[in-house]
Amino acid sequence: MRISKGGLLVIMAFLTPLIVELRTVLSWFGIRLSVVETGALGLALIGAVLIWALWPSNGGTEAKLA
Amino acid sequence: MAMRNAYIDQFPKEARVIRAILWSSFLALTIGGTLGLIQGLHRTNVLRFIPSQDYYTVLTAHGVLLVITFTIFFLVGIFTWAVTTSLDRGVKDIRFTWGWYAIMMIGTLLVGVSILGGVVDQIPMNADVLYTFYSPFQAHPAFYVGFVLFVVGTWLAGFDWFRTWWAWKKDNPDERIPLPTFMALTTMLFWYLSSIGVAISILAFLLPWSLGIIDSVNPLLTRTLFWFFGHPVVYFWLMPAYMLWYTMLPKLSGGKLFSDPLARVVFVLFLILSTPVGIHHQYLDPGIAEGFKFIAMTNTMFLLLPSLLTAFTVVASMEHGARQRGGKGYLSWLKALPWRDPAFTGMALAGLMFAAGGFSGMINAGLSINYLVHNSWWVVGHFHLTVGTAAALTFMAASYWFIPQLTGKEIWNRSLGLVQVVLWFIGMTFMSNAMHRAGLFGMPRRTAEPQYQGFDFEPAVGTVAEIDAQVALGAALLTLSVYLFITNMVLTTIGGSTSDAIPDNTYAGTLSGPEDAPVIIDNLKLWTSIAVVLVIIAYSLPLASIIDAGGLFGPGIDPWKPSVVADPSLVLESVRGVMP
Amino acid sequence: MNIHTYEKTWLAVSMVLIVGFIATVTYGAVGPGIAMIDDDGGSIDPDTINDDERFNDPGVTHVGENEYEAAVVAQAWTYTPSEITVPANSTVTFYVTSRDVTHSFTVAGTNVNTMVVPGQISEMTVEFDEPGEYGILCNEYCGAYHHTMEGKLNVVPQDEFDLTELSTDASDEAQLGNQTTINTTVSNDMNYDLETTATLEIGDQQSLEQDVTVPAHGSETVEFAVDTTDLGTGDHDWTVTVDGHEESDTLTVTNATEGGDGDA
Amino acid sequence: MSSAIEKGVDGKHPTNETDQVRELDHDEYDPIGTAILVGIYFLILVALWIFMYFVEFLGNGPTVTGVLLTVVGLA
Repeated sequence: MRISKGGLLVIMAFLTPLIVELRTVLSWFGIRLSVVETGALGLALIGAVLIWALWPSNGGTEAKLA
Repeated sequence: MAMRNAYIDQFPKEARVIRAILWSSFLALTIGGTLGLIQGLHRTNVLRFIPSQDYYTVLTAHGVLLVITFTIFFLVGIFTWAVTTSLDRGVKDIRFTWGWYAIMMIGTLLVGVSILGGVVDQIPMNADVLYTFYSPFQAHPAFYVGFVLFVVGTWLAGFDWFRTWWAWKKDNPDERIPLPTFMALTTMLFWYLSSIGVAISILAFLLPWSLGIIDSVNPLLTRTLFWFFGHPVVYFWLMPAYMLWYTMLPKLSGGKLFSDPLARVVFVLFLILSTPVGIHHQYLDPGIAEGFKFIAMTNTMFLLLPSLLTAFTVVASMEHGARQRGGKGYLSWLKALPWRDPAFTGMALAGLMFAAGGFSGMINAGLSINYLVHNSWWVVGHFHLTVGTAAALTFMAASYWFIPQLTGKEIWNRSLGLVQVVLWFIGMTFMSNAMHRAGLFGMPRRTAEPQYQGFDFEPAVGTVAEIDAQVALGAALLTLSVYLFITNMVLTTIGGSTSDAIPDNTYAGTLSGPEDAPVIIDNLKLWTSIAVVLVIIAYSLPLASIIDAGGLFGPGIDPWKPSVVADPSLVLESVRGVMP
Repeated sequence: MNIHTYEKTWLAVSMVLIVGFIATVTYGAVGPGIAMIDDDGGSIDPDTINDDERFNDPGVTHVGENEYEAAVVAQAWTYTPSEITVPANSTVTFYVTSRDVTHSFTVAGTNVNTMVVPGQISEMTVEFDEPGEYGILCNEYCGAYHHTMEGKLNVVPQDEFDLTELSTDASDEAQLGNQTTINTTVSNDMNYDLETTATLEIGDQQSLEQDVTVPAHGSETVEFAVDTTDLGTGDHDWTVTVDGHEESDTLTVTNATEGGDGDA
Repeated sequence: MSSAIEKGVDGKHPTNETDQVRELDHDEYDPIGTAILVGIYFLILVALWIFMYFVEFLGNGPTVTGVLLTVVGLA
């Protein structure tokens, strides 16, 4: 764990406004995401955060060496 | 048994009153929140089980219960805690404290029953007038009497704190006013000043009019008097949240308040500037000259200053806590904050949402841009971030710290508390984001069915259906969050076990203390005088011109009782009848 | 006071922000010329609305070359008129007042928006450059059927716009051999005289024409005398056309012996 | 949970958290993280204000305007 469980929960909650607003912002650049696409993007982001958070922090140095 | 030093141990009698007050507040939150869900589902056409004309009764109750009952009960409770804790002495006479609480309760019941009359035929009353009760809508006299009693109760509560402070001052003539007491007193001072507006509106005009003593009122005058009070009241809700951010958040973060003097300056600015801004709610009103509106805008914009200063001071205090707990780096210190504590996380998330609500407030404050957003759903999105999150979420979060202080019991389930505050944040993200966006394409607030026969709304992004779905989802999550909160509070109070591990009743220390603040900052008489002068400058000419143009009692305005609900086709007939 | 340098900087930056906001709004007033609703509209006793010169016949009036006035009366839960039509490339000054409670007059999806407070007249001037169709809605709670209160604003191309209205007074029935008249009143709300031709067509048989001059903000009645002998008995559809506006109805010509006492 | 557990001395002045690792006083503490966060907030405010006023508002079709003819006439 790179972060406390409470911290992880808050980060995931904080992704909600980012994903919702990202969709609005993207539409100004002509990229229109459907609700399903936005949901998939959101899940991918949450997955990425989970992988980052659950990655063993002492394993990070080994990975760097390898 | 270890010596415990929670609030209930220090002030058992006061703890009892505050418990009763907070429970009144929580009850209002639960009912008001449930009504919010009914509205959210009705408006968005997800689920409609009440007739649309009853929507406005529900809306009136939702508004009054949440922005008046829930918030103000909570704040009189928390200010009683603040004054007694920081002065380290009890109230002068506990019977007086119970007395003003009883008056506020009677007021609440009168208002509540008269609103309920809108949907219950057996109650021969009606008050479907929304919380703004604009004339010529006329509510049952009980509504106005209840409202006045409630406000008088808050006045007496303020007197209670002032005389506790006066007694303390006699014993401590050379000491600075402790910060929490300073905050409670400055807040009360602008509350006294601003509630004069609504008192005159009700006692001189609306109540005699509803009793038939006078037969006409001037709608623009009573409306202006309402907003004389109606904007300061939002700071009345917000100041207890600010007090908690200044005095509790640094402590919960493990740090100290960055600057006590600046905190005092902020509250003095609120005292001075809260009232002469109300006309910004009337940017689109006829009968008020543009120059007066511009003055109101300038005052409003400068009122951003204390909030922007608060953002810095509070975040810096949190950062101080994080760094003392081992946090490092430019932003990595954020990880060192106590995110597992629902009291901390709830308040921090409330502050974050207030930053967003602050932005939409800046738009609302802009004079000309008001044409775009006035009375649209944008405004509803805005105040659900301010009173609905900055205040409400802070109050709920703070309860995870206060209820143990007041009961001597541990919170039933702190993890559930964390889930609850996070759920509020997510629900509010969906709901307020959608409301803001809907406002920008012109969807109005305060309407049961925002679908029209002759035209459709054209959203810039997505569809109206998507907006509706977001609001309904948000409303459901928020209501679930309220239920989780109330469940936790009930089970803590009735089922929780008395614990010795309750933390001591303390608030945050300071990095730069009151000794760094010039003595003049504690001169409440001076600041109150300046506030009065500013109010006179901002309001005397507009009020004079409104009375000059429309008369004190208006140009023969007939009362309109919303209880007389007619069939629309009959109404159309009557419309043809009055047409020339 | 012991204030940290960062916080002093933030204070200065905040002041810049506040002054910037006020400057933007000031620019809006002097640049694009945005004006706020103010007390120019004056006040009015709601009971006297029907006697008021402006509101006794609410609607659009031509006041200058490309300038129009639109008087609107709001009341629970309707606007009078409920549909407003103005030409593109025009400047329209709206005068809106309320007969009962507080309403709003809000053109959805635009910045045209005002509160309508009983006792007050909201005055606002708007330039319409492009043709378009807009909904009008009330955004201030005005009672149990508040959500049904709506109107329509049509901005039409200039060549499709006029302020001519017809109203026709004619008998439905006439006896064979008698004369009957079809009277059409043409009203003109432009501020110049309308010179045009009124045409009456009955079935395929008769076509009558009359030149008419309707004074500015006035009306003129055109009288068509119809000889029923030429028509013969039976139902005859007729149409009066003036300045592109039409009024139609049917005239039934009956036989004298069947038609009773014959004073149709 | 430890964040809420404190050992106060006089019930008035809070003391250190149990998990506090060091003590920072006013003079040695520069809230650089706070400066960054409010700086970002400032930039968001400026950008969104410009967007709202000049794109959303002024771009929103007909707007109520004043009669500026007299001003132009005088100039």
